[in-house]
Amino acid sequence: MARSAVPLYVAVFVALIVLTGVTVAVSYVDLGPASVVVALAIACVKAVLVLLFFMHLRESPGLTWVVALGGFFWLGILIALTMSDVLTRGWLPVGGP
Amino acid sequence: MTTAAAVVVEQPPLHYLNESYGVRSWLLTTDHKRVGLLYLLSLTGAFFVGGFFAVMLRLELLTPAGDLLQAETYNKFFTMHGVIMVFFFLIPSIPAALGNFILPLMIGARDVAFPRLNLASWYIYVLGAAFTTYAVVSGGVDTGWTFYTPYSTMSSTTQVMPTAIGIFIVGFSSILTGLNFIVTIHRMRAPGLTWFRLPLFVWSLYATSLIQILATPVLAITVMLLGAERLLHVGIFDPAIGGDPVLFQHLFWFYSHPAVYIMILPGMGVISELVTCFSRKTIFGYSYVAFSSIAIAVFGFLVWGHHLFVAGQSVYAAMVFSFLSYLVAIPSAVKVFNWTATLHKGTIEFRTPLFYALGFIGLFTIGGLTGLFLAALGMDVHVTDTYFVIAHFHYIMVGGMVMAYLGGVHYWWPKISGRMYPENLGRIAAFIIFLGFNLTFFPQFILGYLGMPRRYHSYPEEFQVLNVMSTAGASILGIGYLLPMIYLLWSLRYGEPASDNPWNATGLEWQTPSPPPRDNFEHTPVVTTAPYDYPGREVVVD
Amino acid sequence: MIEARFSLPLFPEQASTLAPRVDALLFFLLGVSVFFTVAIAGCLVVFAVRYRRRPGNEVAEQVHGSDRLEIAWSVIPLLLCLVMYVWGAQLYFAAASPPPNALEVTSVGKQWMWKFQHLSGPREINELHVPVGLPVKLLMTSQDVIHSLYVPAFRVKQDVLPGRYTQLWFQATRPGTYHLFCAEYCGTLHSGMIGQVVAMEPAEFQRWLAGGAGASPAASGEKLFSELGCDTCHRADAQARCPDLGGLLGRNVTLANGQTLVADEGYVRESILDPGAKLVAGYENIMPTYQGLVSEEGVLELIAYLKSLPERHP
Amino acid sequence: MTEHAAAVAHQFDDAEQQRGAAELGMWIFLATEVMFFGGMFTAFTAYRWLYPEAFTHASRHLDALLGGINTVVLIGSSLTMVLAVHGARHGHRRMLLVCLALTLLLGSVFLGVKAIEWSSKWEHGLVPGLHFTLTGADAGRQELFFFLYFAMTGVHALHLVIGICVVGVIFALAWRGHYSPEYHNPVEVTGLYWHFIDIVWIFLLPMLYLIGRHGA
Repeated sequence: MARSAVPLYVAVFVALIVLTGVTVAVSYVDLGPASVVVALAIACVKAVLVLLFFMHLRESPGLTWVVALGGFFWLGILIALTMSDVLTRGWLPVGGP
Repeated sequence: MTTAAAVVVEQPPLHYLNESYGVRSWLLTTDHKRVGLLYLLSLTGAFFVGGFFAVMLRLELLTPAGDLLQAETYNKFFTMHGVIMVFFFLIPSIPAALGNFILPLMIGARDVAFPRLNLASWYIYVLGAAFTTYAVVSGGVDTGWTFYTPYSTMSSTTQVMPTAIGIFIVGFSSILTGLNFIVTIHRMRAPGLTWFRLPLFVWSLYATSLIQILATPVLAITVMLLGAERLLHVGIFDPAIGGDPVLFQHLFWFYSHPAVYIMILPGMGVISELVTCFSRKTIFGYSYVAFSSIAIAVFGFLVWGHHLFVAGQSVYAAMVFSFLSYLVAIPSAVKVFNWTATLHKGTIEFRTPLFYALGFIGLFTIGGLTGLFLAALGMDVHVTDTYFVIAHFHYIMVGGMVMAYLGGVHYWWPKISGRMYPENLGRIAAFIIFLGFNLTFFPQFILGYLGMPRRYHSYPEEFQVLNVMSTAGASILGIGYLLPMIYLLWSLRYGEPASDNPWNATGLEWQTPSPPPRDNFEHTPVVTTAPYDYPGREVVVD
Repeated sequence: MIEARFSLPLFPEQASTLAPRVDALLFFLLGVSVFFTVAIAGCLVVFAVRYRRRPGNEVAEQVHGSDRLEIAWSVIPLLLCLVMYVWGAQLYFAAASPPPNALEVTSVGKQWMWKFQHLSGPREINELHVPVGLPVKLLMTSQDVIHSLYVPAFRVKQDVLPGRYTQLWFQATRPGTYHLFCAEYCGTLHSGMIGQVVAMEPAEFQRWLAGGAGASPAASGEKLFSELGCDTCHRADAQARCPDLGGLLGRNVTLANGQTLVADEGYVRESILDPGAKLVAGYENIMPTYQGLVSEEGVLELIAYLKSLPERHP
Repeated sequence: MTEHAAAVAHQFDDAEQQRGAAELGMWIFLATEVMFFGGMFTAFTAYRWLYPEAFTHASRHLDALLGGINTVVLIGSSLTMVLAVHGARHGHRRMLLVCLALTLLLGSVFLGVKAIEWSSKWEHGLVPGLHFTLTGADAGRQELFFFLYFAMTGVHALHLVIGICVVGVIFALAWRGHYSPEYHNPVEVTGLYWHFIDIVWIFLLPMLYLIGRHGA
């Protein structure tokens, strides 16, 4: 039981290294606008791996999940509502046609 | 609620105030009660320094011409009034002083979860205050407490850096207090004290702490970026390289709007305690009052853009923010209705804390309703950046928060000091404050709608009569604030000794001696009943 | 003088088409507020007196709450709030959409003065003359920090930002002289950054315009256009290395990265100061930046000149 | 209160309550850290949207190879950290000490590589405000990118410095045998903090180094 966690940690480490390789390799391919999505998706997967296994979120009580997700959720609020301004500023041209 | 009543007679009884003496025993204390008092002391200092600047501002505004202070001095004074009152008085006031003292008592704990961190928070506060004091005495700062770029980074020649550092530092004090309280409320409750048996003050402190931990870091990083920009003469808010000053306002208000709820939510919690205690009634709609605190904390994060309706924000974002702003009004209204309903069919005792509570409800109602004016887009265009806004937020901050703070200080004074304050003087002071407050700030609503912009050192002559009224009110208000300060100090020596539960209130804090012993309770209390379990016929209304 | 000193106005003048509409919303909001304030304060006083502790009323009746009441006093305020929201948003959108025929005035704010320029030539400082009965649009920018142009009698206010254009429009309804304030704190003499708006009958305004000296901004812009050498590249002939600018304002432009946008004043300003930022499709990034070579007023004059150019069809 | 075990502070009833409080406290602290970095991430998102070309150009001045190497180093340090926690949990003192030492080493390597990168930015005149020599049409916007680059990597490195100091203290205490399978909260919460630093870097790598690599 005690020993069984070590291979898991090593496996997660290998997965993280592989994903790092993938994200670097993919960045040299022109995917157009999708490249941002792919890069961030890979980063999210890596972050989730670290959270679940290295930070033991997998075995943590529900409250810890709430706190961990809460942090990212609030960051989402900050980015989303700020971008609601930045993205729509040009919709009503200043000066008008 | 019950505690195991083990009567131990000691002569004289040892409590947190006399268990040890000397400066060291205070400066190195980890007792949440003593840390609370350290805060109480520093906050009172900040309040009177901030108040001094307010008095000078009002005196200057007696006449339309800027003849008492120079424009530069006036600008520094309103900036320092704002910075000191917001960051060094309002934000820490109820949570760090009263909350620190009462929270562990209320939940039957021996201390907060991290007592040393708690003391560290106070030292961080003092360090932040030291930087800000340095800024004040070394020439002052004139950017307004909002630090809008590029004025604060490229134009102002005053002490922006030390002030920014002070605010950066004091933010961590606030974060650590919030962190401490959340962990304390989650992990340190007495046996049987379930979430729905918690006093509403605890709920409101919990909601406050949520905002403190999630909003304050954004202020910290924003102030840091601002400082770097000022230092390097180039930065991300600098229009010369394509930076966007409106982005600074987004980041700033992402903290500073929720910060308004940091200030008012604990006040609301205090009012729930006062209204129930002095009408000897259970709270009307416990779960609605409790959850409205959480709702205010969460929705409070979604509305900051209503400070930017004329700032060059997109019209569409403004519409979203306006809509969300109306949503946050509802839980506040629900609280007011529930407090009012609580008084119905109570048995109301007119003690000083209740005077403050009634004052709070009335003034908060006016403050809240005028918030609806500001959330209405087309209306906000006219009244934003005028005295209407000044009046609105002083009704919330001073008419609301400071009233609740003073109400709470009086209510828990017997527990804190072991002495009663003089009741009649207390009532008179509460009445003077209510009167002075309204005379100071009500005329400012009219001034604002007439179009008098805020932060004006001189103003057109037709605004003078209303300004004179406001200044007259301020002088009454000032006397009102000095009174409690004097008689509370007086009561420390000459006040009647307080019993353990002078108000016959429910709540664990009243079931331990006044003042409480170092570890709060002789034996850890076990809770078996709902809060506000006052006697009386139970009536069920569907 | 004595009279002015002791006058006590309680309501601002209504001098624009927007003003009565904002005031109507004010009265609705006031009505709702007074109702709730009186209701709550009334309840507080009545309850406090009626249920005061006295012999015969020493024990309260314990009521734990009522879901019906809670729903009622959540939903009714919410509905009222929605009315306020829609009403306010309508006014705001109207205030943000100037009519196409609006008379254009450009404005540059700086510490601590307001500069205005009419399209037909006259320049003013801290004073703005406008005709009654015609929509007027201000295209504004700041030379240093953020300012905010505020005319209480018109119920309009808009921040003026460095590095960007913002706009504001109004239609004055009554001749007179009205306060013009800077509403965004901008430094030492913020409260001195004031002036007046003079609304005049159209005929009188025309006379005032005619009496004003100075070249029109379009003419100054044309001069600047050749002084800066813009016309060596931006020409209407086939060998031109740069886009023809006739009729550019308001046109759809396709950029090199495939995006399209409507060419507004902000776009033109950006393209002068940072030409590579939004390159037009089919052209090389060869234009140098004019950052530091042309003032904000100069940029506004160039824009006025471009607006005066006819659209040329090859 | 004498029944409390020596390692349990007076305000807690038992070790379990103490452990729960410590872990919850650290997670909450990390949530505040998310928001602290979040301010910069928001600014980055906004400007990345406003000036995509300039950000692509500026990003090409960064060394993706060094960024990649540093990512591997930091992920490696996360592995050694989690193994140290594993050692503490199960009372393997040697494993705890060796892994903490490796974590310290890898953290320092990361900072060393970072220092090399920063000094090369200085040499190339890419430090906003102090030594910025880029010219050309979008130089201003690129300066914006580098301001954010230094702010983000700088604050990240500061966190790592603090992390290294804390791990150093933990190492010293572990050396003296302070920790046991029953009491090793400081090791656990330090681990959480360390992994958080790793997560921040996981996002910084693609955002700063990898945008628009293609066609470079």
